[in-house]
Amino acid sequence: MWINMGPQHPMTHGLWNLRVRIEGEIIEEVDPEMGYLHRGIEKISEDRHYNEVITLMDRTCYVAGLAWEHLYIIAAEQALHLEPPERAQYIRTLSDELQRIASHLMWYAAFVQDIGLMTPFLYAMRDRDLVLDLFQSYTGARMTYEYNRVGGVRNDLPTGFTDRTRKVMDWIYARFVDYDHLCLDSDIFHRRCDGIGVLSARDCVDWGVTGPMLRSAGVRRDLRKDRPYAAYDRVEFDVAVADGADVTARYLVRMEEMRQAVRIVRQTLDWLDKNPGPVLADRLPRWLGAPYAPVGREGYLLKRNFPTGRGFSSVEEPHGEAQAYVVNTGGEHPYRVKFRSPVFANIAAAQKYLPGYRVADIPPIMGSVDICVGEVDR
Amino acid sequence: MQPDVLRERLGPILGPRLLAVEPFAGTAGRVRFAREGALELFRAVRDTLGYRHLAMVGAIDWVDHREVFYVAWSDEERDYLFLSTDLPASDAHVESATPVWPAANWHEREAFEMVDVRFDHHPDLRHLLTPDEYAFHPLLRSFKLHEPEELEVKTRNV
Amino acid sequence: MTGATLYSVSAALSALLLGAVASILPAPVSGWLTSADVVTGLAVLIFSAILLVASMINTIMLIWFERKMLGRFMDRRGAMHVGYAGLLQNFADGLKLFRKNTFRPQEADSLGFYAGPTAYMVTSMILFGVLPISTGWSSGALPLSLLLALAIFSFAPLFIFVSAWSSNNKYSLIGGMRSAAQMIAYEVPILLAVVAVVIVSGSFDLNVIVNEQQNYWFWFPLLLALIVFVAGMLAEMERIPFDLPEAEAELVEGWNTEYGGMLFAFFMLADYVRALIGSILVVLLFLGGWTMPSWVPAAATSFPLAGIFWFMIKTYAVFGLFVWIRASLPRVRTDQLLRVGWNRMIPLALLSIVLAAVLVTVRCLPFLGCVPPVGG
Amino acid sequence: MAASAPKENPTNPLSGVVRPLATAARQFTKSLIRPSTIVYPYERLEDPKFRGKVAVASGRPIGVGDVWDNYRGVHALNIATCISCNLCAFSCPDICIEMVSVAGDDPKHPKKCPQIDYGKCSYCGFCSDACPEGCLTMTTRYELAVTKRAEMVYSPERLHEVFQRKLPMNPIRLERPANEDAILLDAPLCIGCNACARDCPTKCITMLDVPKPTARPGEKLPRRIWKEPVVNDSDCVRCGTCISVCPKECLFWGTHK
Repeated sequence: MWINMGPQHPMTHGLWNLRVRIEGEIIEEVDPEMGYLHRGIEKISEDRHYNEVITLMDRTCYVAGLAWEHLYIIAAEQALHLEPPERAQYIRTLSDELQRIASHLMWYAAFVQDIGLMTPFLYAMRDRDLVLDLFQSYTGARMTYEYNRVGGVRNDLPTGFTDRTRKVMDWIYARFVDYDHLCLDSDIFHRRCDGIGVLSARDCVDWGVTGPMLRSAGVRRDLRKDRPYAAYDRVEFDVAVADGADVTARYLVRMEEMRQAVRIVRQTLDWLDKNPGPVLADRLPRWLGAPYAPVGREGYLLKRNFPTGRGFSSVEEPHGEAQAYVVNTGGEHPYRVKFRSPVFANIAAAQKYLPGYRVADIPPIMGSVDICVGEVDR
Repeated sequence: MQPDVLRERLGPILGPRLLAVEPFAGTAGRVRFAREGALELFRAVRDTLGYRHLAMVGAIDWVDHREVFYVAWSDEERDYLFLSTDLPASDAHVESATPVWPAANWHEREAFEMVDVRFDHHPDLRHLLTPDEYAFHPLLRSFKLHEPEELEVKTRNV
Repeated sequence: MTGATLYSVSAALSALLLGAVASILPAPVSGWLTSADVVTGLAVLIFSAILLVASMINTIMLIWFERKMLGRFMDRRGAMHVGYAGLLQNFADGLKLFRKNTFRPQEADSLGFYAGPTAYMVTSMILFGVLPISTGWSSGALPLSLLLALAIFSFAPLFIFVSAWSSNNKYSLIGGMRSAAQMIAYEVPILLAVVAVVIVSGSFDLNVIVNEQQNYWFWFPLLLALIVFVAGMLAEMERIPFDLPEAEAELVEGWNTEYGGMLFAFFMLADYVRALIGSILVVLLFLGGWTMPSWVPAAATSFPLAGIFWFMIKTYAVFGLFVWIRASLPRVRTDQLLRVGWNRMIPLALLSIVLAAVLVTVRCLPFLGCVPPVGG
Repeated sequence: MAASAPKENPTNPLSGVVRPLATAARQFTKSLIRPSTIVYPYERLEDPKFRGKVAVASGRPIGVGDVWDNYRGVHALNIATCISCNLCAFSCPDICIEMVSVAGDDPKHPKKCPQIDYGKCSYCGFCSDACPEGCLTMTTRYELAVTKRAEMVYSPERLHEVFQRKLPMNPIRLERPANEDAILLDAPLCIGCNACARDCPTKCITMLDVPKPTARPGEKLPRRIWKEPVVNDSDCVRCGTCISVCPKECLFWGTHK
């Protein structure tokens, strides 16, 4: 029997359709159908000014907007031959890690609901709200930040921000114990999550699976360590790895990543306290600097030649490794922008890690993948 | 792995089908190859060079021709490798990478529907994001976006 | 059996009403109206009306209680806007559902689709007539009221399955099958746990069972039976952690996926009716019913509604326990649930029967006192 | 530390049930008096009483304090200082800003001010970043629910009303880049028509006389007014109006040698 789980289904966390062929309660075959949230972000980007693409990045992945901004910005800066100031690099690192906490809390909230727990959902959302408050205090928005700019970030951190962030980090760090009490110490949690959704390390690599799913299979791979970008080579942290490759292992990896993120945030805050400086490169061309140039004016670019370039960036986004490829042919719009979402590959591998388990296992398994349909469909 | 090393190791396998190896920031290099050698190159890159993880496949419409690019990652090198090939716009097809990297499956489906590049011997070449009967290829340059004014929604209340 | 009972009140009310009406009517009609049969008939009607209204209000208050309490567990407030602290929120919700169009999927079987929720609701409501609430506040001393209650209680899987099947929806069907399997699996341990109580009290009459608990409540000597009974009740009521039939993460809304409007409200309300009845059964069988703790001063025990007061306190406390469990435990899987039901619960229940037999043989427990002689 | 070994499964099912129950009960007692919820229509996070403290525990309101200073909400427009430079409209990625006339002192030449369609706006703040005079800023107002689509369009007057409410405004002003381009003139193409100077919102363009060359015999002088625009760079806001109105495309962006 084929059943359609989605596009309107509590398990999907977004708009997509998981077609499942079941025999009794056992899954025989799956066929994910994507595209319900396809907004053509790559196409729209071709018609937009380099800075204006940033507004799309927040909407590409609506739970990890700053990480996606960062991804695009690295590629765009490489394509435009620009170098951001060091303070901006640290602020981006800080933003990435705060975003990782917020995103993982969002994942935790959605995941525990998939296994029928409502209480930690609200705990996680409450604590995520504090991180969003921090975002709001320096980017000006809670979800669509529009904070990075080609060549740096929009504005410096407000006064008192670092102290507030430290307090919030202390609070959240203490809360992680409660999360573990409600899940990891629960007998039923282990009955539900141990040994399901297993995807071996070899399958992970073959199917392009990255991020916490890959690290839960025991592969120690983290772009922040392997190819440090921004200020990640100047902060100390450990890569969270677990064995088992099942749902519990993914849970452990993400919880440990949140703890490590708190650690990184504290280090960047210390650095930011000591090193004031500019946050936007001062040698920006007029049409990229702020305030923004009228982009509709043709006369401007006709009379100038800009360097062309290609930018490729890869970022350890909360969901996994994301890549961006920006082709600059000298216009004020990028010629082609291509994004690779980690969740895209993680869902594509569903035919490897779902069959053989039960229908009731689908929510925890797909919940442990941490799906953000916005970045799959783009 | 430096571009010249790449050239040394891939040259004997591909011969004239290896067009160029250029340096490309953020990756080990950009390998440009002729499409006839696609499958051999993929095998060599995966098995000989150790780039076991395929990160993405994409395509660019350069109006006169189309470019298909592959990005692979090696755990040993801790680096990306960028492969690209040019296809004539009139006859844009290339061998599918799915036998080598299963991960290419969805990426190639997306490139197929968006930029109209066909992948030979792909196990399941359907549209991924757009409906099956959708007759356009949105990421071609000839596909123009509407002006916002044209999309103005008329409602009863306004 | 002192003071007014619910039936005596309604009989008096009925006599008063009929007398008033008869006084303004001509002789033959008034004579017929005041005849004993008519008075009794109206008294029964009034009795059931009062019972219905009281149980409905209690059910709705139970929903409010759960919402507020669950809110505190989750560090939020629950319903806040309609009425004081959201007291009237559920009435507003009910009104909204009542105004909604009830639609039927095209391919659904009409008879089963409408009859299922109605029968589910009705069988659940009937139970209130069977359960004694306080001394004299029942519809009569049925010698086998416990068996009757459990029998009616276990009608539910049938109607759930009927409505699920006739919805013609795959999720509904899976949910219905799960529901039937789960309820049947947990009927057995529940009945076995009840047998332990029956052995100790020596009767199937709920009134007698409560009266047997004058000296000490059964929860402590029959702790094992209580645990089995509560776990089984959780499964019967389909509450977390055993709410697989409507596990919203995988089955949307389980067997009531296709229901909307008032039919959905029937299911929702009947679920809470069953929750209330489950709590009442726990109180009656294990927590001494309307008997009061020994530290309550004698003056307070003779207060007219004291029995009902204590009964309600206990019922809501038991339901609070269910809410607490719901707030802290995840949902188990079907196969695990069934395995626990057949492999763990039934042996535990059998063990509790043995313990009950031992208790009856020993008759007296240290610190607690003695069981009255069987049948007394 | 790196590889967080999986915790031992609670072998005892009893403790595996008791720990979660205890955690939930602890939270229950904490939030019995005052849960963390802020009852939104009656209490607001931007209220001063929630400011300036990191009060996150249950029983006290959540708030990180001062989070509203940079908030990007509904725009406030000061019509009096608006110079109609169009920069906001040009910088808008969603094309939701339109320059419309407002009633002013001079009925013949009505002033153009931005009108914002909040049905399209993404609150990115590019417009307020681009505004050279700081007259278009974003406030902390975020409630926009209306019943008709047309009410989502805020006319300049409505934006001015928001300004008059004196809501907290986004204080961020971006520095101009040191090497920004200036307006340059391709002198041989200029016909001295005065269009740029007439339309310049800051009036930083002055038309200076250029000497009329004497025509050599047989040479035909171009028909033009013998004036050339000179841009005062310190006053120029780089809006590009002059470039767009120039009939001969003789003005362009560039850097001074």
